[in-house]
Amino acid sequence: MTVDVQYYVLLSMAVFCIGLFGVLTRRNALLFLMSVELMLNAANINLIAFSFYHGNLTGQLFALFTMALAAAEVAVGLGIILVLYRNFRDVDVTVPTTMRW
Amino acid sequence: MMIEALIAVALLGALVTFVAPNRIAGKLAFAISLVPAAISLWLFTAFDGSGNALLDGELAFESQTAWLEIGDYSVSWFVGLDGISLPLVVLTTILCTLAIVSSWTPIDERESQFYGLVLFIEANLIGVFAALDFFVWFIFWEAVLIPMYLLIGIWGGPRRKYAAIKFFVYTNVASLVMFGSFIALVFGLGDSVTSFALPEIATAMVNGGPEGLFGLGGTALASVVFVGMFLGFAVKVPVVPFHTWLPDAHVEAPTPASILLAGVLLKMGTYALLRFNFTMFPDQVELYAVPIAAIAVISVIYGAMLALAQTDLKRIVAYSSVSSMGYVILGLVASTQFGVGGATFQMISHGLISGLMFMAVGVIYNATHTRMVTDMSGMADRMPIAVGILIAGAFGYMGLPLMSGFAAEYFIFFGSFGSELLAYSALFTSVAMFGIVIVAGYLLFALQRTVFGPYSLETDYDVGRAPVHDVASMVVLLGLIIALGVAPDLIFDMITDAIDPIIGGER
Amino acid sequence: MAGLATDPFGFAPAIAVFPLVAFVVALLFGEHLPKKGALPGIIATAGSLAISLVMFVAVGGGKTHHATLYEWTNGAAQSATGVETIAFSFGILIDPLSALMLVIVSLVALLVHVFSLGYMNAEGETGLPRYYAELGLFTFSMLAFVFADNLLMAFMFFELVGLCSYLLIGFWFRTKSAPSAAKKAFLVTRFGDYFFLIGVVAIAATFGTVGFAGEESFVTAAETAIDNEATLFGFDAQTWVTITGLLVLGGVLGKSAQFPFHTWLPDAMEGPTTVSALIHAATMVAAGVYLVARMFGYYALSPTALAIIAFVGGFTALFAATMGVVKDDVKQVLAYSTISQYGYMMLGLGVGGYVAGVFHLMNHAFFKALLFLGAGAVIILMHHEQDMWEMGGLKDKAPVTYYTFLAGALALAGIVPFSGFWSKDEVLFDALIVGLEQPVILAAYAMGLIAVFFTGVYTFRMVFLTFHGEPRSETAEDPHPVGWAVKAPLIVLGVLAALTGLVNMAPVAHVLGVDITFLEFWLDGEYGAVEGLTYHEYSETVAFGESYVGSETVTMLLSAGLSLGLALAGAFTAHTLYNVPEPDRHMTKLGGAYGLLRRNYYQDEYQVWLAEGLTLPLARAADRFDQTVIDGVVNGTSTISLFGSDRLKRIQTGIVTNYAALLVGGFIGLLLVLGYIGGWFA
Amino acid sequence: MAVLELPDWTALAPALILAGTALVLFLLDSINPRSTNRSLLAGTAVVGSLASLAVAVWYTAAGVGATGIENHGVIDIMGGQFIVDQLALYFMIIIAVVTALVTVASYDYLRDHTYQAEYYSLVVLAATGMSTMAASNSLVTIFIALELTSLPSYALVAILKDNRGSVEAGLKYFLIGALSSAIFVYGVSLVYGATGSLQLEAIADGLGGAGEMGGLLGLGILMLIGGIAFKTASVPFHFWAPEAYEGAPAPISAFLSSASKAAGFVLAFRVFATAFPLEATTAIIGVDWTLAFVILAIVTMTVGNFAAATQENVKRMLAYSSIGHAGYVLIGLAALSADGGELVMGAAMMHLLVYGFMNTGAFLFVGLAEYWGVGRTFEDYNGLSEQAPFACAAMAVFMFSLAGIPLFGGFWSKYLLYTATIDAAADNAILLVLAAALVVNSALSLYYYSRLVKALWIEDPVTDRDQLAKPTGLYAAIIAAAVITVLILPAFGPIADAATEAAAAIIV
Repeated sequence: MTVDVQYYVLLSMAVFCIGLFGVLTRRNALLFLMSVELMLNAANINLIAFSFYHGNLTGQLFALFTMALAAAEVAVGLGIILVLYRNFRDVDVTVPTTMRW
Repeated sequence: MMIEALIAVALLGALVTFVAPNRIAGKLAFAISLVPAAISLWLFTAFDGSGNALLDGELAFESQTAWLEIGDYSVSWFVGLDGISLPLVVLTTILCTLAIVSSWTPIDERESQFYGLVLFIEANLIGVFAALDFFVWFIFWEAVLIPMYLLIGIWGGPRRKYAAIKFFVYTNVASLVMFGSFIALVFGLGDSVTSFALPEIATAMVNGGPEGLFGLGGTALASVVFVGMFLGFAVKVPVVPFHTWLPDAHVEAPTPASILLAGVLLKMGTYALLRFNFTMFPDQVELYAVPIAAIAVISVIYGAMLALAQTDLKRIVAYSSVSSMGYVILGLVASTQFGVGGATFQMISHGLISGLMFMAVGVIYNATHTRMVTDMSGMADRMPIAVGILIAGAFGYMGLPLMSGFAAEYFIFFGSFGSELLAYSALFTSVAMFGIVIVAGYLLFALQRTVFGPYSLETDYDVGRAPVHDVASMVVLLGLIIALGVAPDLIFDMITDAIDPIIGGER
Repeated sequence: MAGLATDPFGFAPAIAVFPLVAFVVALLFGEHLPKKGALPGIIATAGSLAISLVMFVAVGGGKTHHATLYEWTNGAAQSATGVETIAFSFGILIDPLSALMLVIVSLVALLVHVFSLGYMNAEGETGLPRYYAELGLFTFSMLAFVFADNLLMAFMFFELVGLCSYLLIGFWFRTKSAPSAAKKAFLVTRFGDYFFLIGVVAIAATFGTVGFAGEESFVTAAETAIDNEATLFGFDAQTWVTITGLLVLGGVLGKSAQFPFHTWLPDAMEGPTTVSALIHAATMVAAGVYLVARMFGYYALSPTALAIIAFVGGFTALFAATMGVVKDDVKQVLAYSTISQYGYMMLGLGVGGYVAGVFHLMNHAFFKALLFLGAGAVIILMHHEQDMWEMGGLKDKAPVTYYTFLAGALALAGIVPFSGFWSKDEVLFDALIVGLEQPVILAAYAMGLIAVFFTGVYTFRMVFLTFHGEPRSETAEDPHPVGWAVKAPLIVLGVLAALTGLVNMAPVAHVLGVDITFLEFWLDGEYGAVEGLTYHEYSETVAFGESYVGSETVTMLLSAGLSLGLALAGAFTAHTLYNVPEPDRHMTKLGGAYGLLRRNYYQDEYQVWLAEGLTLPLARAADRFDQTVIDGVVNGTSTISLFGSDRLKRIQTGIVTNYAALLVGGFIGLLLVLGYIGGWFA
Repeated sequence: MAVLELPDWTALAPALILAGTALVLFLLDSINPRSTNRSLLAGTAVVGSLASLAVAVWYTAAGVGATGIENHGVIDIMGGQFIVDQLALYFMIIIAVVTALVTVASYDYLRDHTYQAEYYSLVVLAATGMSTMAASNSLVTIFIALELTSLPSYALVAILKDNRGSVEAGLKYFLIGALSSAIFVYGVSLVYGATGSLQLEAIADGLGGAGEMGGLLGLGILMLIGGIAFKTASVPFHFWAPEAYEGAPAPISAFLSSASKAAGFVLAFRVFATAFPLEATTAIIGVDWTLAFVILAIVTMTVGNFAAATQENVKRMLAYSSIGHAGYVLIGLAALSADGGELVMGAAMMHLLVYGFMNTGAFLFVGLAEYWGVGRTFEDYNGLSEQAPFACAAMAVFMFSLAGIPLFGGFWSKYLLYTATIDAAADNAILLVLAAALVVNSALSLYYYSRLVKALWIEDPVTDRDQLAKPTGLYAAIIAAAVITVLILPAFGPIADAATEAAAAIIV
């Protein structure tokens, strides 16, 4: 038995919004990163679902790329968070405000 | 190719001077500037054009080469001279040379940069008057602002920064408005034009005009564009109420910059008005004649009144320029041979006379380090010759017969008094003519306070005779002023020949 | 040059060119020349005089000259009378009138140059080259103005003489008063010239020509226009001619110092007395009147204009004469008398008395020049003291000065047989006969008549205070001697002042019935004239009716007797009041009037107020408005945009989560807009 | 030699060369991480970028990607995942040029920096990503190229590890970047859902079948716009830009603000011109997507210019001005109309090219100032012209050119954008607002650009400095940029043609 595609879409949207909510509310850099991961995964859900829906593998393939690049992104992100901590003694993203206006 | 030569010499000269050592820069620039002056005088004698450059007249020294394609329109390097632009080119080259000479005394820092910029401005000014393609013209038109901005800003007086940036932004904004309107016009003309060559556009305008754009009908568009361009140029001229940048710029600018500013830059505005608004929009001129004449008259009287209230010699001359430019507008809107011709003549004449005035004021300033009427008196006692020339210049400004100023003003008055196009022409003219009384008022007042009476000076400098080179350059100008006053036909024939097609059409 | 034999007029331009050359020479080399440039001036003016006399003779011989020298410019005219093209040129018109005037001007100029040797050089003035250069320039301009053949040329040189007057009044520029007087003189006359220029432009734009004489003259054009009942600039031709005529008259009133533009002339006495003699008595001030005579044909077309001219003339004559009565400075007295005398000429011309006007112009030129030079001599005697109350008793110490001055005084007062009497009497006679028809003119005549009395008073008051009685100061005790350069011109002018009246003794002619009114014949083209510029043609045009008390002769003798009587009465009054050992000012007798007259009827006050009390504050207000409102708007625009910028950049708070929020917010906003339009939420 | 014989994949040579250079630099890095042989490292990078430039120019000249008999036609690679046409080559040129200028300048800028090699390799790697982006023809490759550009960029911005500004900038850039890429990917997924494919032409074909998913597709497209807006620093995805440009090392700011922006725009042009043809898309999503760009353009140029007007920090002013220019370039999409529009898109491309010189030059001058250590604010720049007239003259040229004053390259492209807008406005009156905004903003920009010129040339120095050094690399880069900025004015014809053709290549 199959599930209609729009349920997947609704699910992914929910996940996306959760991630977005996290991005907007979390001050901790790591949580920020995780939320972004959520949003990316929401996209992945879509891709897989639509891949089935359209009956071609492009979506799944793209999903793989997304994961890979997400990992790379996290790697760079962690590096930056590291130097952030080194310079500001904190991983709160709202702390560094030396540049504004 | 002669025009290219003119511009090239000035440009290269600018580069050379820019890198030359400071101490020789002045003399070097002078030597270089003699070349364009000589060439332009030769052009003057060799002039073989006839008719108006925009309305298929015979161009002199024409040259055209394709440049680039913008969509359906082609832009080309297109220059040439007619009876209107040639005298202005000559005026430019002569005034630039004299301006360089008159800066030998006052300019004592970063000379090479200064003289480089003066030559650079000369190149662009020549370009403005010689260009016959809109983009070529516009590029030179805008490029003039940069050196002038720096001249005022670097070598100017105490409030130079404010004055410079005000001048720069104000005039640039005006250019933007004008540019916008003109582009709209060109698109409005639709398929009837295929290039930005001004003659082509002018011809298209005169027979037919635009088809319309943005849902505006042809006439409506033309009217809107006319207003837009008039406003754009009005700032440059300047006419009241867009004049407030002028006194600031003049007062702060160093003498040579003032000479060029009043002598040539203001003429850019009136020249553009003549070339664009009054050549391309015969119907709109007719439509807006009365308001424009009103603006002109207001400029004349109001400008003169402002001059009357000043105590700074440069401010006086600056405001009187506003007044004189008002005459030009009046002559243009009259759309008669003597009116438009007189207006053009006034451009030249005022260029010479205001140049002379600023030179004389500059000489006095160099000696006294003040321009305040209240700070000095009896200067005639110390620098008789310079003062004598100053007085001569002042009377030239007042329109003394046998000097160019009178010829110009008389032509304008005569041309506008009986204008059939302008309603109430006699009334407008009579009111505007009252300017000749006010001008006498403030100039004589200034003379009485500064050059006559017992000698006294607030600033502690010992005033001696004016330097020979300054006197010499002033004498040259005075000579030209008198020559044109005695024999206006030296240029007036050529001018009227060029403006006849403009007024010839349906009036 | 065989030119002189065949056509003397070939040399006409030289009349003006000589002084121009003198101007250049004096300006450039004056410092190095003996007499500091006086000699070029004298030679040049002598030359001009010579050629002028040749012209005079030639005209007497029936020839006239009208030629265009040089075309200034030409072009399309928008004339209301349908003339297609117009040419502005410099031309020479030598007819009886201009020939006469040329002689007068060049003669007086020569004499003044000579006199200057004594008055300026001998007194060790500095800046003499400037002085003589300006004198030369003036003579050039004046002579060119005189033989101008068109209105524009006339205007040009009219302005130039104004410039010279400005420069010469301000000759002693190191003082405070002289420059101010010069400024005033130029401004007031400029104000008149403003109307003049409008007139010139209007006439040119109306008739498409500015010529004085011939078929292409604007006079002829005006006549035709009136005959065709054309409509010009929305008026019928008659009115328009009047309007333009009055506009030109503005310049005339300014130059000839007629009410209300008379205020500059007394101040102009700040200049050297020689200048006052040449410019502010004999020639430049005459330019206005001369212009009216020159284009008399035009005014003749408009009775209204004529009546106004006559009335202004008559009024000014009286008005100025009364002020002359109370002045202490000898030059001031002469200045007001000059104003008053030109009033007479205006009166004469206004009533159509073309001959009378010109006659008085000529006589006045001589006797007023004489009086001024005489005053100059007195000033030398008195070591540059000008207050008559410091003088007295100079009669015996300087006989030449005294008797010549006396001749001038008699002429001025109009005592028979001196020149002034004949011309003034003729003016009054013409005014009277027209006045009997026209009440306005009659009023003008009355004023002119009363003025005769005051003329007598101030003239002889001057004579008595200066020369008679006891010396009232030690300088008057032993005056500074004067040289031949001073005396010679005085004598020449003295003779002329005594005799020139004899050229037109109308009453005598009438009584004896002999043709001795030579000037009238001269101006009437008996000897030679340009078509249309003759007395009788003018008289035909003038629309005034005339009538007489009894017969013409009776009227003539009556008016002559009347004026002579009044003059004598005035002289006698002066005699009783001032020809006493210890004269006093008699302020009390005059009472309030005294103050009023001393203050010149507050004319200067209100004019100064117009300039400084009204115009200047207005200008200041305009300036304030300009600085605050207009410039305020300009600066305000930039201020506002910068303020906006300062606010706008605050959205960049620096806190990254805010960025995320704003980013998402913006995105959602965009989504809503597009989604709404695209109907995605349906 | 003729391009004909070469296999298709070589068409990607400009990108591949950059990739190779990056690898070489990695190699050098691994051999000696502490190497401070600046000439070697910088040299390699410069040579690589110049080689890439040379090849790209040669291809363009040889007619690779150009249609027509004598040319080689558009070249598809990997079944249309990549495509090399004039558009791709045009932007490869821009990117290579900027990379070259930046690497040359970095030679001096990084003189006492510890990890030279990693810096250069990262720069070249990012350049590779951009170059690839120019040729990417499928959302997959586009996304990869995007990340390939972004990740090194994050690192580069934060590369001054002990500089709080640099780190803060890196953080903000990264966070916003991550968020944007997430949105972008989600958009991709939606588009995929609606059309069933990721290859651009295929998407265009698939549009027909997306009937009932119009809303989803619209949202997807909007999200793609978001991703692009981030790369091009357009409002509201611009918030990272001011800080990133201000905090990053000046050459990196130059690199990001010029090359990265250009890459973002080529993306936008290709995706929207190829995958979402106007009528077809409008038919599905019920709204003309150019409207989105109209709004973005107006808001972006306004925010950028107004915020720039009152900046005190020169670098930050340039950052905002760069946002403003993004707004100008967006006109290239905003004024696109169903019937053609290569003129307006071409104008946008010309502007990007000129911008590549004048803006890079401007930031490099700031780099020079940082190298001198004179300070960052306008006041600190006062009177620099007395010590370094030529550099300051160059800076004046950049400023006036950015302001669009004639006599410099910036004039043509800007006024072409304007004329194109007016031209298009004839059919679509809302564009008049856009044109008006352009004029108003240009007027305002005059103020702050001339303000910097004022500081350099007119103001007197507040502190008296001693003689300033003349670092060869920086000077060379700046002067070169200035000279070209001037020369572009007379030589604008070919550029205009190239850009217009490139635009015509993708506008169907």
